[in-house]
Amino acid sequence: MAKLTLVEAINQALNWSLTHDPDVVLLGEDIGVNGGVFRATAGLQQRHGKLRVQDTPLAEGLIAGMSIGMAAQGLKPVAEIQFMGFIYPALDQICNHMARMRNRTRGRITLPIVMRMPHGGGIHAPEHHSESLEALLCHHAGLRVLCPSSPAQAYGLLLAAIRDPDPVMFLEPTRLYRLARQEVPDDGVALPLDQCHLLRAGDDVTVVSWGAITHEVLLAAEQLAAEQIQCEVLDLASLSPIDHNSILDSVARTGRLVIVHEAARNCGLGAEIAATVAERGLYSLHAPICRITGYDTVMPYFRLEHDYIPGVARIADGIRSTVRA
Amino acid sequence: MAKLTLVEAINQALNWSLTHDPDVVLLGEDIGVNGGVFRATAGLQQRHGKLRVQDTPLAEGLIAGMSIGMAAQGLKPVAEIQFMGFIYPALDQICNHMARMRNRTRGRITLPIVMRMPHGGGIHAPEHHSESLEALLCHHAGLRVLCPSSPAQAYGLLLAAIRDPDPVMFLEPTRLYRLARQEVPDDGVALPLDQCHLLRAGDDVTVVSWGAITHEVLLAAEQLAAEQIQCEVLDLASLSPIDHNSILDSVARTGRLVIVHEAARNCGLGAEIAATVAERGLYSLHAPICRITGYDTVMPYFRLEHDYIPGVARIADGIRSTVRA
Amino acid sequence: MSSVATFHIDHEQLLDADGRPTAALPAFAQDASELLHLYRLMTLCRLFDAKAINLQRTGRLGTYAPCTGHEATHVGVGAAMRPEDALFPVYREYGTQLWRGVTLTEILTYWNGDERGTHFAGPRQDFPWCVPIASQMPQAAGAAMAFKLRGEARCAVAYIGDGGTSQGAFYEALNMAGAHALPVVFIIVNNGWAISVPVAEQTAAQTLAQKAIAAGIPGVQVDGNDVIGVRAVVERALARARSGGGATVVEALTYRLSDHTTADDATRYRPAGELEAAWQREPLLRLRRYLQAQGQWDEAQEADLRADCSAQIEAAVVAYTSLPAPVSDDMFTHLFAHPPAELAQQQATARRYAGSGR
Amino acid sequence: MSSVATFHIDHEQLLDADGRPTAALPAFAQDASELLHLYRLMTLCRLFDAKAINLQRTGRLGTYAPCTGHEATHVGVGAAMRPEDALFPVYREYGTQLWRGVTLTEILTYWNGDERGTHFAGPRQDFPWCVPIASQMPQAAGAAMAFKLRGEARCAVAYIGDGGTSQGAFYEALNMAGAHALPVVFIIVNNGWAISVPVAEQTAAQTLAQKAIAAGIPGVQVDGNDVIGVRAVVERALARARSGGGATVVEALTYRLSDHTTADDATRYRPAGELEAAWQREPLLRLRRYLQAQGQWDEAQEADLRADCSAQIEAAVVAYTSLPAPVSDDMFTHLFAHPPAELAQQQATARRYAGSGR
Ligand SMILES: Cc1ncc(C[n+]2csc(CCOP(=O)(O)OP(=O)(O)O)c2C)c(N)n1
Ligand SMILES: Cc1ncc(C[n+]2csc(CCOP(=O)(O)OP(=O)(O)O)c2C)c(N)n1
Ligand SMILES: [Mg+2]
Ligand SMILES: [Mg+2]
Repeated sequence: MAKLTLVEAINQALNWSLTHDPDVVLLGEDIGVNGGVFRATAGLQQRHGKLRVQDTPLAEGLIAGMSIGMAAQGLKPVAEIQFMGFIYPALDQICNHMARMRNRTRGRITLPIVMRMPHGGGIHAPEHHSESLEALLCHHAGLRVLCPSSPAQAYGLLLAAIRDPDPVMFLEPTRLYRLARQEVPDDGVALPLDQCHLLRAGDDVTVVSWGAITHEVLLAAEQLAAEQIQCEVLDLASLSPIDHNSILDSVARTGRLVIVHEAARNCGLGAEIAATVAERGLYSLHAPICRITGYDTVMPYFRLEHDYIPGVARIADGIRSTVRA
Repeated sequence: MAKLTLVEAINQALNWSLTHDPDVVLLGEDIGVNGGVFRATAGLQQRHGKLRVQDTPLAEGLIAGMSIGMAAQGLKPVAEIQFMGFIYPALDQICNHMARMRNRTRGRITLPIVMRMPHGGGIHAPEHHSESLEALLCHHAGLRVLCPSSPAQAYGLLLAAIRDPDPVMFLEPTRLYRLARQEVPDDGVALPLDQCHLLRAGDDVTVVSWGAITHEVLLAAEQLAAEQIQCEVLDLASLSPIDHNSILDSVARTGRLVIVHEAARNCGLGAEIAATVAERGLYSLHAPICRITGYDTVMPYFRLEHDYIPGVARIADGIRSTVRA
Repeated sequence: MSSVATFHIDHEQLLDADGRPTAALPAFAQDASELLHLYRLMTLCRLFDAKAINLQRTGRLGTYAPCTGHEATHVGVGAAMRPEDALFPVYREYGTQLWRGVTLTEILTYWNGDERGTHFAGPRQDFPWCVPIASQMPQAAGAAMAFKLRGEARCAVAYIGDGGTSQGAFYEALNMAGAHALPVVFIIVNNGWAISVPVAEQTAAQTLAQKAIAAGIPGVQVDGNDVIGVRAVVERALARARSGGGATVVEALTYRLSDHTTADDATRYRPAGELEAAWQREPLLRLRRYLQAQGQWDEAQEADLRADCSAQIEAAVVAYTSLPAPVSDDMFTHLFAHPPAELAQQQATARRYAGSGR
Repeated sequence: MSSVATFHIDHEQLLDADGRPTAALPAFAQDASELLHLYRLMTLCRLFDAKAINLQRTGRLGTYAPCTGHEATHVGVGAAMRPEDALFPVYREYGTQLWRGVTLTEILTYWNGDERGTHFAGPRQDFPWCVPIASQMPQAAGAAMAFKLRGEARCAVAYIGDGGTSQGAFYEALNMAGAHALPVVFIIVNNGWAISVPVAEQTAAQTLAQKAIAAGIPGVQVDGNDVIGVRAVVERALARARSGGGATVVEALTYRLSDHTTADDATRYRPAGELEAAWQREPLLRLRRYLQAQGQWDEAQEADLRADCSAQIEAAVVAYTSLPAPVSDDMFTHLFAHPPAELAQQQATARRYAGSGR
């Protein structure tokens, strides 16, 4: 079996869905002939036709709004927002309608929509191409938010997202698109939703992260293992809902919690995780919770992006201090 | 001196600013002849003319974008978004530009803008008229976010916001617009930014909230005082940046923290406050932190809004359990 | 300089303010029973409006958006549509909705702050009321895309107000509908006002129909107080859309004879005389005059109709007021098909404190 | 039906693809030194583009958006503007920016991921590059509103691409500019493509200039490869705006002779032959032909000019590469005039880990 990159695994999941479910329709900017600016949809229009893999006019609000209209009539739109920094014009549709339509109509109108979008920085891209805005979406009830950290996860979670009868925001870590390869059988098997994934077991400290930065976290954990610090690394994968119970169970064993994310600190997802542990797991804690995050600044143009995104040294130091506290 | 309601205090601050600063310009939907749907701008167009108090076409993105263009050329726009639920079309301008322009241009272009908007529910309004979306704005560096809880605060903070050289989001609690009256001298004296306000001193538990729900919190605190539970009630007022030091100081004394807000729980501002205390004040805590918030559901149509918004009983119970934990 | 493109906007009116035909009437209008059907529903709307305003004033209904003045547009559009089409309303197009099967009880339930009002038993595919102005427009384009992809001979019909034409989403939808020749008809209800902002302050465009030119699709104006004209124009646009001809923009010129909502006071901003002048052009009167002139209507029939409408309305009010109160669980039940486990705890909390909020 | 409004769109071209005047040339074009000035800057743009692409390919620059093919539009607009006007660019209109005082070094600095490139020393009131498509448009309307409020005879000029005309913000700005007769000129650079999407898939509108009709303002097409035509049309539009006549939309028809950016590969999506055909209409050639025919230009001058441009470019590259590296403090220094106290701690952390990230 060929080993796939994360972006190829996404392509494979999209192709599987288009092939097996006639209701699935892809739409977005430059996803057709061009196959997407990251090639996530490469070859899909050729294979499935212009009606099922549609280039839209350049308007994110339109893309989200059309997805709602299509889904309400029984299709399963999988829309691409070219970069997460361009999600803003779509937020009115996503937050005021997509998240609410089932509730508003008491289940009469349901919206099986997936909104895919590249997430995060570290690829030397221009301004607005490196944003991590998951917290905005997670704050809205009625949406699921996913972020895979490996090719196999990307395949399995994207299939799950497409099959879910409710809207799912699917955040794709750009830094990982081509970072590593993995065997990903094209078996149409979806991963479960609403669960976090154990990336590494350990007893000294629980480290929670998601998306691209899980890789820096694993590198830090590797380093720390040499210092006899055993990290339990949890990959959230489901950013909303958060699998709080798994985190609480882990913290109950380790007594320490570090959260690592690339997004800005203030009102980031890390705050929700920390708050929940401070509510429901306070008595397990042997040390202050530690968040290692992007700063409360604007994501800088790329020359400084690696000063913004937490690096291995910063992560390792944070874990170290937490373990020693 | 006449006692003013909160909305009258806002009107007074706007009038003071228009009168004393020729650069101040008001814009928004229905703010002119009509004086705003809540009458916050009543009489201002008559007094200051159609150029300085402008009705715009119905487009929130336009309002925010125009404010940027106006501010960059030296004006001080004070824009009104008719209800916070209609902020979404303006978020691209607010988050991608307003929050970033000073940083992007290394201080060359600065944007002294105030975006005013009614915030929160409890007034029996139709769908989308009762939203509490402060967390979205607070997550973005480069913005200040304020939310007053009394007429005097509204006056002083709005003046401060208008005078600040950077963009300020000014959230006006609809439930308080006409709830109570207070003497508010029209003296042009601004309140300091970035500070929280002590509404009630107490030793047993720190209760943090902001906006309309401070009133339910004070009622609960009153009730609990009869049970010998003394609440220290902090009104955040500045939602971003948060005055964490004042909260930490208070928790250092009380050992207990309850946060009350109307917005949804998941990734709400309460999480940030809890997380910061779990990081920097963990050793002061004698009990788990408690968040009393709106649910992670859609803000319901109004018949159920008082089942969504934390009421006095729910708040009092939460404080009670925290004190007894 | 050479001219490379030319456009024009047409205006349609079939019945003038005095109820006199200004052109040959279309086939449906030759059939008196068809016209009576339209007139009956227009009358029901008018009387329902008065009742709803009264309910609000007496504390038995939340804020309500009246439709008085718009009946010809709303009923005309409803009559032009087929049941299998999909409607994307704003918030006051009761005439269209009633034609399609939404009930008076549902309308009242909605405006009384209860999601059950948005669960239309009748036209299941129709969208609910849409409060964020213009956001329904791309949704309608999406529905039209679904019909096109599936090869169904169905159309989407989306309403928007004059104020709504200032929102970007409006243009995005028109442009998309043009680019893909989608089966959708956009109805701009130009009632002169967006709350307090008159259309002349909203745009410099001399017609709103010409906004279609930006999208490369036809735009046409119709006298929105002329139910025959509205139905004819919309029927043509729908026939065109249904047969693959693509989208049309219809601007219906009418007037908001009421306040914006019951929370509004239009006397604060409307120039003296405008309202009175608009009453001269109102839609019921002209159709009644025409029917009377045709010998199809008389005082007795009018009285019967009004009594009949009032009875319907009273029955609806009774049904509405006897609905059991919503319960806190209603916030949770329909949020997700598969609710996250974490929500159960919150639902229990909500139940515990149900009714205790201020 | 009666027609209630008529519109037409004009097209302007003064120099055809062979460099032959198609009409009487305007006054500025009678002055050879003026035309040479335009030609020199267009050549600088062309050569700079090649250099920047080369820098990117050799790892010395980040992703870059080339301007080759657009020089006549960009330089023509720059020449039509006054220094005190305000420019709202997208991301590839270097010709306009250079005319106004932005430096080659700043352009390189920007595309190498460094905010110092957006701190224009020259036209301080001009806006920086704007990546979120169409968001610059309402900002330009706002600047125009400021000029109008202050009674200044200044104009805003905003660029937008053909793809950008699909975004709602584009229409919102046009509509506002119409409603308030704002001193702003919107330049639609129709270069045929929005990355991989051709303009025919973007919209059914036969011209993009006609989008102006939706806003009730004039729209005009110009041959965007004809610098004389562009300057003339934009000068007229600016004169109109400056004297209170309101906004204009100018559609400049040109072609993107390069990839979208250096991260793009246009051979994946462009039909065979289109690029070659477009090279026949390119802007430098026709102006050179005209100047040669007028006896104002020869091979030797061309060689001198190229050498001169190359020297300027090399000097800019040296200045750019010798800029000291940005430091982590740069993330914090310009965020607020009065930074919140909480940020100091984060700034210290950033300093501690500066350079340690991957
Ligand atoms: C995005 C958004 N902004 C503001 C509002 C508040 N609002 C409700 S109706 C209205 C005016 C709408 O006018 P128009 O489109 O002409 O429709 P009409 O009420 O006249 O039918 C406004 C500003 C809203 N509902 N949505
Ligand atoms: C809101 C937004 N969506 C998507 C993008 C990604 N993007 C960058 S340029 C571009 C195409 C722009 O085409 P056009 O407006 O024709 O300008 P051109 O590049 O041809 O000059 C796209 C889709 C973006 N920058 N902003
Ligand atoms: Mg209206
Ligand atoms: Mg283009």
